[in-house]
Amino acid sequence: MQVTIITFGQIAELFCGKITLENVHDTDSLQQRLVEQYPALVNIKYAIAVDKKLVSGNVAISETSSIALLPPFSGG
Amino acid sequence: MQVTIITFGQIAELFCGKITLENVHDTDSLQQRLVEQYPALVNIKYAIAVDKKLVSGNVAISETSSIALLPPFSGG
Amino acid sequence: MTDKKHKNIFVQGAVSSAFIADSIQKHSTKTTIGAHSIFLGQVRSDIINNRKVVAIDYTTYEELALEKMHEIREGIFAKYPLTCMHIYHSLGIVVAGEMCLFVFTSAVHRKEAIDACEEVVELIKKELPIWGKEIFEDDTHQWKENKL
Amino acid sequence: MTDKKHKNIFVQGAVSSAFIADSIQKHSTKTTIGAHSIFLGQVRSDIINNRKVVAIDYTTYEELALEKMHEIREGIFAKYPLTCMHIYHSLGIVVAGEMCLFVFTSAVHRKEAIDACEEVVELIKKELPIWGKEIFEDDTHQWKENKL
Repeated sequence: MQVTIITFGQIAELFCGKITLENVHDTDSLQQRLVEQYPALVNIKYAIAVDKKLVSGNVAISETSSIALLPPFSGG
Repeated sequence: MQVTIITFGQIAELFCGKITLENVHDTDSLQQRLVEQYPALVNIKYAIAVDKKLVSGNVAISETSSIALLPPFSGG
Repeated sequence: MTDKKHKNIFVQGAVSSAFIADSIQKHSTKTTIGAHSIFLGQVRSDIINNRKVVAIDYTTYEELALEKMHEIREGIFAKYPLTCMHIYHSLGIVVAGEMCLFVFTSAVHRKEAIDACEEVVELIKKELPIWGKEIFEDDTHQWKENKL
Repeated sequence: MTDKKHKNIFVQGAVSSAFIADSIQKHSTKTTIGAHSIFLGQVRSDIINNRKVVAIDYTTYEELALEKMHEIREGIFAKYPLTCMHIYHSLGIVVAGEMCLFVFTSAVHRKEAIDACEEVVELIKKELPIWGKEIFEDDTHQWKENKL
């Protein structure tokens, strides 16, 4: 299964926008693929949002999931 | 010794401005005279300022002292 | 004691929103500031024994108030690393809905600005010799007393 | 989840002092209000490794931010008896000295307004997906990270 990931802040800058990954079924496998394909991410803290909700723990991902990588916030 | 006392807020309203008292040498005798001559003051809380400083305890008063009666504050 | 000239905090009548905007705007040149905290006191039209407050008439013992305010200011600047602090309090009539107190603290970081502002507001209410006469719509009045 | 339309908090560019004045002025008809607390975030021209910040460029994940802000708002209104609360955050370029955040709480008494304002500021910094890119005078940049 292929998923598309939207990115923000320094992660968006690093990858020039969207990332596409194969063989992703949950957030654990997502993180595994990211480490393999985007080693630069190792040095960046980020949170994962699925369907506009921040996730903690492992969460299932479907083809229609909206997935986002969020580097540390700096609003205000 | 005669002293003149300036008043504020509801105390000023009650006495139409300044009060003059005889035989006052310190803040204790001041309060004694006030109770005798202005019984309406019994129902009002107030602080005493001598020479633009709030006093606590008994403080000497001279003819040149500037004395003020201050009802509870309500600024802000 | 009053040899030194203290900064005046009193303004005649209400503190206007234009005045507040102007005070804020003036800080745009101070680019070390990261946070401003502002407190505004607004006159409420409370209903007290079926009478509605339409305005508060403020008076003060100005010499004592400015001396006290000077002490408060020194204490706050000693305690918090503020870039600046501005305080304005109304005298005379302020109608319900208008502003009677404007406290404005600025600092590099938010914590100092926020804490200093709150502390100054408490000290102003507690320690400044200012009296508010609440005027009702039927022209009667009562003297306000701060809850501390 | 985003069926319900959430109040927008984002404004393009800086929050102006005129805008703040206008917001304050609008409350003069709400005569049950006795206290307003305002927090303003201002862009600092920090010096970082000998480079001076001239502006911050803000971006957000808007759908998530507005959903989160909605939750924060509900939580604050459940916790504090506020009359009203207004929040504005900049997107895009805000130059040093300009305002990027405006939090405005109003209540009958000061304690609620002050406490709610402080809490909202903390939650905004911690929980809203907003990113600030600090732009230096030599056109290089770095990504800001909030200290919590």
